[in-house]
Amino acid sequence: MNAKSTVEIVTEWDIVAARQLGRNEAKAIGFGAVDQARITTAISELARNIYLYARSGEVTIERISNEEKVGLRIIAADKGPGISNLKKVMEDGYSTSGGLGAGLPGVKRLMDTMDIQSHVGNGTTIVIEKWVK
Amino acid sequence: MNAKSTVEIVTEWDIVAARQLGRNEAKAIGFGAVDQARITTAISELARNIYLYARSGEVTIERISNEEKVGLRIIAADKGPGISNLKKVMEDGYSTSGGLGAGLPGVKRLMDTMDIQSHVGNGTTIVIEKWVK
Amino acid sequence: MKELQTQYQKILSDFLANQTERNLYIGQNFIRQLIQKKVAPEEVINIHKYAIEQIYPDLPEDISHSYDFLIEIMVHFGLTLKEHQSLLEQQEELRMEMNVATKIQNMILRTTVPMLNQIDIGMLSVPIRKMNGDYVHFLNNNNSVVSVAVTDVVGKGVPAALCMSMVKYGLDTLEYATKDPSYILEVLNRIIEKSVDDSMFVSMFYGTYNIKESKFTYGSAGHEPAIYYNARKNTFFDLESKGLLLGVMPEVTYPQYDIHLEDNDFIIMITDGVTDFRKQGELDPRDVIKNLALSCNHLSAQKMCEEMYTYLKNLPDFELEDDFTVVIFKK
Amino acid sequence: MKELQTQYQKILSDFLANQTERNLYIGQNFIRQLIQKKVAPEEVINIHKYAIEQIYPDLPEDISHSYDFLIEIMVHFGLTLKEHQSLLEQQEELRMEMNVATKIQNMILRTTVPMLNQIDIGMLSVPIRKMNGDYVHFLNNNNSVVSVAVTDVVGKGVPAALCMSMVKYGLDTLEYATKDPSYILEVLNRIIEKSVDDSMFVSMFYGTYNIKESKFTYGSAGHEPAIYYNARKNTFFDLESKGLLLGVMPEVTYPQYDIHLEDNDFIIMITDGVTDFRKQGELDPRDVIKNLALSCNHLSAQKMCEEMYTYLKNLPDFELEDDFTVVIFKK
Ligand SMILES: [Mn+2]
Ligand SMILES: [Mn+2]
Ligand SMILES: [Mn+2]
Ligand SMILES: [Mn+2]
Repeated sequence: MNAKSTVEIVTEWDIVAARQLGRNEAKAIGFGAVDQARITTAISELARNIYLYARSGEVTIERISNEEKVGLRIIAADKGPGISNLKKVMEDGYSTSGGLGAGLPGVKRLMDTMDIQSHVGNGTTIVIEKWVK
Repeated sequence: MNAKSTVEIVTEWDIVAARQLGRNEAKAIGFGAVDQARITTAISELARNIYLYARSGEVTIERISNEEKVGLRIIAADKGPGISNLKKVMEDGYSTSGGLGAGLPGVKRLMDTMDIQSHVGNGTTIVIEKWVK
Repeated sequence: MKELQTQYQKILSDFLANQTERNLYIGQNFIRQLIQKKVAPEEVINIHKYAIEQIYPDLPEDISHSYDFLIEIMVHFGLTLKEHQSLLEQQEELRMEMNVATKIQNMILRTTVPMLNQIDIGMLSVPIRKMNGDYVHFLNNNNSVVSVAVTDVVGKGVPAALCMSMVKYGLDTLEYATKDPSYILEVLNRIIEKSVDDSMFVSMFYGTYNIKESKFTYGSAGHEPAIYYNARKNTFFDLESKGLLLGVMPEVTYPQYDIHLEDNDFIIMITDGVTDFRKQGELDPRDVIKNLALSCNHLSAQKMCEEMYTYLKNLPDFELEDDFTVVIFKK
Repeated sequence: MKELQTQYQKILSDFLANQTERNLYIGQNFIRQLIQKKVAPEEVINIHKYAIEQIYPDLPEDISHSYDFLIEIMVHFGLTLKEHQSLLEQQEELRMEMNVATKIQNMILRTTVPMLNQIDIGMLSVPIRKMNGDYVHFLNNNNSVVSVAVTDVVGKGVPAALCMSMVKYGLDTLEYATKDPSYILEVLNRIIEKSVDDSMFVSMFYGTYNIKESKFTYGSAGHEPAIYYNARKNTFFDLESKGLLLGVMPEVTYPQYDIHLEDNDFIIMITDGVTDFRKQGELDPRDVIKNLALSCNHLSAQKMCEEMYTYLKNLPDFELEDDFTVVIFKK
């Protein structure tokens, strides 16, 4: 029974709504305080990107499970400009994060897995997952 | 009237004594909590180096002042092996700090100024200063 | 600092009063600013401690002291972060240095594709990093003989680029020598074996085309075999040659072979970066390339090169991990 | 993690109970271990929060929540630290790459100092970074003429090293040409102006010594003037020459001059890294070097070079900031 909820990202406060949803789900599944904070931060980064760079998009939060464990899958999808140089965007460095360590490499480190599908002019879909250990 | 006290570094607990002295002096002069912690950490690093690499040495803590402000000067002196490649030791990187950011570059960043005199076979003298802002 | 203190205290007390997600979001945004202003984590704990003491004047003294402990241990995190800033600056400097180095390297390895009537030549070489570890060297002497050396240094980055300079240097010195692939490979092998680091090796495919006789003579040193398409028989042939990588042992001989080219024949010379993808169903990479070449055979040699690159780059499996070089000779 | 939690709680409660410096020292040591285990700052706050809750079961709920706020904002510090670890690894890789590159570069630029009876030659070149931006090239043709080119690329690091490779190729190609400094500098200038990045320039001092006639002919392109000591007059002369840096403009002429060398005369050729220190009292750097050379004139040319380096390196003011090269011809 996979619970799944979507938040549309249009205004900056939709970012907060997506965070809230993520934190509630994370707490409900059994993530500890630190992981709740990390998942929420990851959602915040992805939603912020949608808000800043794509005209609109949505964040979907889905409970996932396999035989051994449970977890959360977050899908951030938009019809924005798309990422032209994926390799460059995933590189660490001043240019991508302003020394903050944030950006997509940062999101990848907060979660267990990250998958990016993006084409110029066709939008971006990012799927991140984290499992309760 | 420059107060000046010296702690001889022979055992690991002498490091603690040097820290204590440094913290007291820092507090007395008017350094805030964060700077007290930084000065103490710097003293700790220097004293640790003496304890680990030189047979013995001493840490001297001295109050300093000019027309505008007051501060602390710490002198860590030993008759150990000396530093052969000063440039390399002051470089950042995995080899010097094990990713901890500590080591001499770290000490330099905790304080306002640092001066090193060292010759192979003749020991090392490091002088660090910090002023109350 | 006082300003930051006041702001933080407001954000924190809002959070403690309402505990909404919005407060946390505002808090994180505030911290981002602090980090960019290079405020250290131990300073943040201190600001937090002071704010808590203001918000709860009856705070037990022990709790106050516990923050002092936290400040002390955060100093080490702060040190690591300061080292981080320093490394970022170093990284920027190095990045700029490598940019200039790449420009120079590109100039040193610049090569012009010969434009001839009797044979259509195309070339495309795309490096995987800034500096290209593949190198194509054309030689066109008085329009009677056109030669090409397709070289791949084993390794990437700066060392490979320097090694390549040595290869170009060797090829330049051999400019007026006889064009036999056997001889060229033998001499280059000796130069590289002697001059370069023991761990650097070079693969090379060397071909020389005699225009009057339409004869293509080739030899190879541990290089990805070239592909020859015979139009009349509508068949592909692999142009292999037994020959050791250049630079391994001092005395090595390299066999050479001839092909007679007829109209509509073509030869594809590549480096191993081109075949570096998984089987597409039943076809292994070289078959894919052969089919691909046939399908755009109506185009010029240069356009064929570009088509192949675009097609392969967009294959779902194809993660370009090596320098990509393709040279086509088309009669 | 449970293990870390228990240890931390013990250390923290010891501190709260006794509040000694020893507790803080133990705490900092513990944190160093955590950092090396790659524990993030937000995890440390969480551990601290849990420990505080255990030590003070009556902790007001608000204080508990205030730690949640702290955890949330520490996540960003944690992100920066993780990026740090990744950068450290990149830095390590790059460091190893540069080591290999340096080895190759050193092989490419390897030069042998000619050993002759009629003239004693010494050389010392110490790079300021891994890759040397100065280059000395000797040419000894059939022992009748000995030439030396002392080159300094404007710039450091990888780009300078690549540019130097170009210079070496140029010099090698001119190996069998006439040895006139004017001609050599003219040709090299054209090669470099054409081939290399607009922002890279090279200074060079080129000297050629005719053994039979004991005649030293020299020319210079924007290079630090050489020093000539005439034994009979016991006087020093500066060997200057008006000539533009190599690579600035395509058509440049370079004048050349002759000196007749007699027994015990010597010539010191240097790059600007050697004179890069402050005046010592009344003496400016070139005077210091002249005196220094005189004082060790009894040594061999090679030993003189080494003495000069050791002496200058230990000057209190001398912060070696550039590649250091000295070549000495001694009759
Ligand atoms: Mn390669
Ligand atoms: Mn390859
Ligand atoms: Mn230079
Ligand atoms: Mn210089």
